[in-house]
Amino acid sequence: MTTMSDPQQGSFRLSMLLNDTRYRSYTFQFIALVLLIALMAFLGVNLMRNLAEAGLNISYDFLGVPAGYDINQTLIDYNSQSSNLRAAMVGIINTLLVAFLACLTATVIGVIAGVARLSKNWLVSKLMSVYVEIFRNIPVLIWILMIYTLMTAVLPAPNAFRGDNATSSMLFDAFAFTNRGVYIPAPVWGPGSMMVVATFILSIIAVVFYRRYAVKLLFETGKLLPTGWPTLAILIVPTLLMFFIMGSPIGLDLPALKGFNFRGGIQIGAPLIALWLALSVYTGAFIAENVRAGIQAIPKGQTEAAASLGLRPKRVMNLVILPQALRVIIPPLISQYLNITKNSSLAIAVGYADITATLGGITLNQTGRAIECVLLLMLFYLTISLSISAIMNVYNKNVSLKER
Amino acid sequence: AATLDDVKARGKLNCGVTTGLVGFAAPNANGEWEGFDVAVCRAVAAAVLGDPKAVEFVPTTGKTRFTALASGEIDFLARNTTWTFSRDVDLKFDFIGVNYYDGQGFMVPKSLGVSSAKDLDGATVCIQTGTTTELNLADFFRSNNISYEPVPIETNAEGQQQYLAGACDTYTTDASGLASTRATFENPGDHVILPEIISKEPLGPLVRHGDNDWGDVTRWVLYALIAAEELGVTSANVEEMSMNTTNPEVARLLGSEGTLGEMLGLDAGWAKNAIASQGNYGEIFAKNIGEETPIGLARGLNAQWTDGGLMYAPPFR
Amino acid sequence: MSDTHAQTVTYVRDTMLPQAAPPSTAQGPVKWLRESLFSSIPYTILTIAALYVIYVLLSGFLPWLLGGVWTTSNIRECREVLDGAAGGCFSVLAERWNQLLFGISYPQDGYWRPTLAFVLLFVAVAPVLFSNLPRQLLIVTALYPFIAFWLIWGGSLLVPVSALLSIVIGYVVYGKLVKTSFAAGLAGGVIAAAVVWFVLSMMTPSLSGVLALEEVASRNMGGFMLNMILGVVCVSLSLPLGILLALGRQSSLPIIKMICVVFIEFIRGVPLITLLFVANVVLAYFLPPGTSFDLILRVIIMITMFASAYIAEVIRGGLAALPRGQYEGAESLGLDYAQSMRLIILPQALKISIPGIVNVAVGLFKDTTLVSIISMFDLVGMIRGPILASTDWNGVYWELWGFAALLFFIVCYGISQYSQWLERQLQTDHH
Amino acid sequence: MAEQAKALQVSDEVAISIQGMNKWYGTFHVLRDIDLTVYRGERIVIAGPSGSGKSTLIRCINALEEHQKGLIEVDGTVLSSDVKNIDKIRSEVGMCFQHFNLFPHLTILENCTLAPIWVRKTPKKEAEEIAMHFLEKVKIPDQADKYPGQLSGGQQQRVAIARSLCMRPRIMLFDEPTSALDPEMIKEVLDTMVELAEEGMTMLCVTHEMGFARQVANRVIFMDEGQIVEQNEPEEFFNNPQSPRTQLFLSQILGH
Amino acid sequence: MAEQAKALQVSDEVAISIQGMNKWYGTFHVLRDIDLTVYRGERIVIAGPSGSGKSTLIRCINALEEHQKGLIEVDGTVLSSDVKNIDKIRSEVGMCFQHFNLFPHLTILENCTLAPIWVRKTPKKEAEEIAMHFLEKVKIPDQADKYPGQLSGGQQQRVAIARSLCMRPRIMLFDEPTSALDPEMIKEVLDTMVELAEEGMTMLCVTHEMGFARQVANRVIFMDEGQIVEQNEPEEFFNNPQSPRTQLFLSQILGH
Ligand SMILES: Nc1ncnc2c1ncn2[C@@H]1O[C@H](COP(=O)(O)OP(=O)(O)OP(=O)(O)O)[C@@H](O)[C@H]1O
Ligand SMILES: Nc1ncnc2c1ncn2[C@@H]1O[C@H](COP(=O)(O)OP(=O)(O)OP(=O)(O)O)[C@@H](O)[C@H]1O
Ligand SMILES: NC(=O)CC[C@H](N)C(=O)O
Ligand SMILES: [Mg+2]
Ligand SMILES: [Mg+2]
Repeated sequence: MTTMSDPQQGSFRLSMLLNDTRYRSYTFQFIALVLLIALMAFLGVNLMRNLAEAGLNISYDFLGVPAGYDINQTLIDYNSQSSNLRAAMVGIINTLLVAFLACLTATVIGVIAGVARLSKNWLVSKLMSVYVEIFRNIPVLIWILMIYTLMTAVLPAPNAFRGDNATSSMLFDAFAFTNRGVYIPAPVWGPGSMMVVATFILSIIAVVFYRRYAVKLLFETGKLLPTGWPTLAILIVPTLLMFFIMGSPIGLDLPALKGFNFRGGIQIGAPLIALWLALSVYTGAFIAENVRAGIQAIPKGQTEAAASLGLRPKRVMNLVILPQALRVIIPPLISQYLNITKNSSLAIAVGYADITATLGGITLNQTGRAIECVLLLMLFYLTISLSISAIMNVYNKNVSLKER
Repeated sequence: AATLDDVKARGKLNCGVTTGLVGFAAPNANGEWEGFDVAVCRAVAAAVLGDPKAVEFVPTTGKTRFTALASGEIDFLARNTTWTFSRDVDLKFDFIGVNYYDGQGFMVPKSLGVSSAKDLDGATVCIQTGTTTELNLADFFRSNNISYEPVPIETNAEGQQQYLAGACDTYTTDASGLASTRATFENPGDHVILPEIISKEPLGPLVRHGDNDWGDVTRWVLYALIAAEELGVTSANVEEMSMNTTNPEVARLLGSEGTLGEMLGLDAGWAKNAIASQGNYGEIFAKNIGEETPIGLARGLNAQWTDGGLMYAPPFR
Repeated sequence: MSDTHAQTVTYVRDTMLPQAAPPSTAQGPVKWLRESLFSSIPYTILTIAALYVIYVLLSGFLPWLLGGVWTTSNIRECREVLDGAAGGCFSVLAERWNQLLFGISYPQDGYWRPTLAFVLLFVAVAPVLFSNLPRQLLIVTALYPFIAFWLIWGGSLLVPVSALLSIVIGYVVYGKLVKTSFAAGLAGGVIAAAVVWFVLSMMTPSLSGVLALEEVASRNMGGFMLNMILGVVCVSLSLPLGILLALGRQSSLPIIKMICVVFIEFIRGVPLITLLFVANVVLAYFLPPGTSFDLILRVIIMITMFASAYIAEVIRGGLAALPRGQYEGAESLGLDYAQSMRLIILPQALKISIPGIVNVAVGLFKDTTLVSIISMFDLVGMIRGPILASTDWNGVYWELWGFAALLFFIVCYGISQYSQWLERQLQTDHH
Repeated sequence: MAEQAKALQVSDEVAISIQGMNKWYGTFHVLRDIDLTVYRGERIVIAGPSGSGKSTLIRCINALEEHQKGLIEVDGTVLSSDVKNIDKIRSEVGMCFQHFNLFPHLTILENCTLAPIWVRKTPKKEAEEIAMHFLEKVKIPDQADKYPGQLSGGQQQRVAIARSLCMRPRIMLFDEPTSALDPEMIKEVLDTMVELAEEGMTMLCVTHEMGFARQVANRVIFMDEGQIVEQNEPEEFFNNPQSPRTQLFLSQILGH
Repeated sequence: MAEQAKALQVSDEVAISIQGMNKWYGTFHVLRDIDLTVYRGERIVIAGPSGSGKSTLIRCINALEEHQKGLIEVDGTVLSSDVKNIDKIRSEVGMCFQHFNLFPHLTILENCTLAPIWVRKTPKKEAEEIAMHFLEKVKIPDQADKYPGQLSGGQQQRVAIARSLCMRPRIMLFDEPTSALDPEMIKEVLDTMVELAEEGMTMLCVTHEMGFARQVANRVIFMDEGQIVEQNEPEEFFNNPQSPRTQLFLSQILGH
């Protein structure tokens, strides 16, 4: 393609850099680029000089060196002789763990609260508004600290369970709520337990197929099978049968007070619970708002049209309102998930060993590798948030309503 | 990078202390900082600026203290910090001396019935992160082949809270820290400090590596305080001693003879000011953490070498 | 009664019926109760459950609140007074009131200064928030930063006055030159302001005693005041930055666009905490050796960057909502880029964006509590640190946390109510 | 065509019977003592000024609104708060809204088969055949796989009509089905409705299209202030209105 | 009146000269070898089917779009990529859009004074006088302090015309100025344009209002597929179109 032919072509004057639309965009960009490079150079040179002056250097060798500290809640093998890299891995997994748990519960809380806020029951809807307003208008850090205080200052210490005149007792002899965390029974996998698990997984698959089949049957013959109780039955009966056939291979490891602490079972530490609960209720309040807005964004006419076709309220919800509302709800929901992940970095306030607390906290401190640690930390969060927004873009492309 | 000049120009010394450890550094009800570490800061300010009140106290946690010093936010860190190889060499700091020889201990409630740290198998331990004690703890339990659960905390205040609430069975830090923490309890008698001392913790003030002039100033202020005790100079008699002393070392120290102050880039009365405002090492110890105080620490290793302790100031000559 | 039939359909009403009162089941409290609380069995169960929840919450909360003790000087006395009865030790609030609001090291006889600045804040933001107030009040808004700076940080009044003077002169010069070219105006204005500032700052030290308040260093700011300062300063600073970023991101120049996109996405991708770590531990490495900002300044820089990225996204939404015709209309009249942005596009885009900006501001204000994690003594830091650590008040959690929560709730709820009001306002007044 | 529609037989069988029906919104008395009997095959146009309660009346008939007093009987079923009855009535009565209210997330075909499948339990295949049948009737079978957002207003309204018809209702209610449309599209929709009328569907239609009323209605009902003020055959109604209100209303509408 | 407008003298001076102009959108060739000379005082109507490039042509003249080949000369200034030239041309050429594009946050008066003040550097007072003058001309001086949102479409379009006139352009471009308006309002706007024409303003107007073309234009240009297919005097053009495309187009438009 030719450029705009104009008579002055060839006779290039300096003023054209500013006045000619062809060049001036390059001029501005060039200036911006130069400024950017200058800034980078300035920061870089300073960094070099400062490091040289302090006799430091940038090196990631510390990642391979034993970390030297212990972490209380780890999902992978870790001890004080493991490397700093391993400690960072523990942190990453813990971040993902708490973020995952919080996303799950926040969604549940948010959906319930959001729907309840639209309830015709005045009391319930007012109660939910109060919940939403209170929780989203108070900083999440205060919530985390409050719930943590609630855990540590109000729940009994393990030794309150001790002795003949114990002031606290376990729930069903299986659950213990202490100020160090909550202890729940852990499953013990005996021989043959794999069969039971496999049966259970198969039942889940069967349920999915059953439900699909029900819809298919409806489509083909117009017969509507019940889905409620068969689902339950398929889930429970075969697994239970298999459990007894195999001779009860799965036992429970109940927590019991031994020495200073409860032993056995699964321990969910107080910091994890505080963080998890606080993030859930805080973000739940935001999600409730998103859910409410999403449902309200669907015009009343949709409900009326569906109702006047004879669809029952439950079907109206499932077939007409929800599919539309979800398109509105899911994008903000995903950015709430992102917020949860980012806010989980407040773990550091309660001593939960997430990535900020291990890599950005203890490792940074014990090794003094501030720049390296902060850089790695940012890289981690950036990776997560970029992947989530990539997913979101794909979703948005796929669900956008077809328009003329 | 001449910290001394900066401090003089600014007219204030920026001194890093803990966020609150009674007896070592804590604000009183009026918001004024007091304590053993605080006194060292004030002595440096008195020596350099002639005014013990010309100090900005910057509260730091175990984690933030080193970055505060490295970034220049503070000129001087007096925060019961242990002198270790890696801090000196790898983190590029200079410890100017030791003002308290300490070791790491454990505190447990009496009711727990524990009498030795080796009985702590399976215990939950409150531990300040970013400290040497965190690393020692891991080593101690590993070498004794027993297990524990760490509860990481940021500040002594939090540790105290958790410990009292029973969220941890035992609290471990420098023995001096334990004593001072216990002193603030409602019933200090219900808690015991276990006999094992699991590490050496020589606590001392530190400055950035590389500024030797500033390092010298602060180092010799600290030694002046120690030497003063050895030489019998106290806040009460310092004025008089500087006038008429027969001991030439005292005269050099207090600036009535020689040019030690000038060599440091300070005025002649530098040490006199420091001692006059804060007292000598012994006075400072007694006033803040000594046996007369609720904290009640004995001099022990921190006695003068003449009394069988480790406090030993090089000669002022 | 009509006797309509297919064959004889004609019907004419000769007397109109008057309005009648509805049956009692269709009106009044009975209907309300029936419809909103007990319309069906599950609803009734829900209602009862909700009532129970309310009862449980109130029965725990009210005695604590009403039976509280306000006048003891430490927790032991308080417990003695309470003697096992339910009640809170609110005396901690009374006793530490000033520390909670102003931190530990703000001069005690100067508390009126931030208080006054706080009160003036309302006067200053009112004309921005409510467009029906007299426009003259905007002068107060323009002067506010200088007054507030002087009140809070102290020092001679001449410092803010000369800053104000140089900005005014710079603006006058800009106004003169901008008609010829925006770039010339901007450059001229900045240079003039700098010259005036330089000249005046040569003179002010000699007059430092004039109208001076006691100087207070930034690091002595604390308590809720610190949260307010950080919130207000960072939001106001991040607005212009956010506008620039948004314009940059909308720009057709690929390099400028890319720079803005990378900046915005980077900032939005990392938690504020890591940025605060940067402020706290690594920023100093990137500054020329020897410069030492104090921590507050570094924190303000990072929070401002953080907020501006979010505000940029809000404003970008506002820009995108404007029809293309507005740009073309401006262009066809011969306005250049700077003029059309300033006169046509931004006034409209910003107006649409206000609710979003307010939401960012609320979020940011809540996030100022994060500075307590890098051991600054804001309200949360005060509580976690000095107050809970003190022997006097060790163990009074709920009163303190409740107080902090209440303060934040009042401010944030107030602002979000405002933003909802504004949204309704904007919805109704598209002419 | 008009003549043909008019000539259709109206049976004696009662399709809808409303007796002494009253409705309040809060304390506002919207519908006052409505008595109305609609016979099978009748085509009734309801007219009246804005706010006179036309929509409310129609919506009460298929229980989108609750009435507080009086009796509504549709096809022999009395409308009570019993869910079964409501379901029965709704499957007898189709409704067409001013704003179409198509489901934007479903294709045209899915819009039309949704209710037959889930309510009538018609096998999908069959439902689709029926749907295509009615889509052909409203002349847009080729749009079956598009989404509502991709159609013009007139096409959307015709889909809405087809959607109702797929439930094979015996009575159709229309609430101003053309008032949201551009003039060209109005014709498309009215044509469809005329065809329906010709097939003998019982219809209640709120509309201001007087041409339509003249052409197909066998009764015009005029409402004001929540009451039926006048009803008559279209010719009579337009040429010889009795009540002064009707006269005023007609003068405004026709003069326009 | 029409006769009067037509009778106006067309000078020999060239106002706009376009030679061999081509434009592409990406690879799509929108304008192909356009040659057009407009004399001062001429009133040209551009017609053609949708997508034929009429808007694009007009927008190229005041550089809202860039052309890639050929020469455009307005009032002796060659349109190049030089910002100075573009500014000069834009201040000579006024433009009126289909959707008015008034600035909703400014009053009518401010809309009109904005460009004179900021571009022409006219003192505010003077600018306001000029503005009022032109607002009187378009017959809405009393609306000066209202906001655009408070005016009807026809009034808005007249304000848009006044706004352009305030820059005292020597040439006015109109891009379908009446097609977003209700029929009653079209007349208001056309009247204003006729008046302008009577005063001898050089005008290029994209419109399908053939009445307007007949009344005021002294040349009608027909475009199709980015090319000028036919141009002629209005009488000839309408009564005796030459090209088959024009014939087809006219038959559609006039038959409508
Ligand atoms: N949900 C509601 N709550 C309170 N009042 C209502 C409600 N819906 C309608 N109304 C009132 O009831 C009256 C009758 O409304 P309706 O919609 O039936 O009138 P209409 O005759 O259909 O008018 P239009 O021709 O404007 O559609 C109106 O005055 C209206 O304001
Ligand atoms: N920004 C653009 N990018 C790509 N193609 C475009 C763009 N703008 C217009 N077009 C295409 O250029 C062609 C000419 O457009 P133009 O708007 O000039 O037509 P027009 O004659 O004004 O039609 P109408 O009467 O519909 O306004 C059309 O096919 C259009 O699709
Ligand atoms: N407890 C402390 O704050 C200090 C611990 C230890 N002395 C250290 O320097 O790491
Ligand atoms: Mg209606
Ligand atoms: Mg066009």
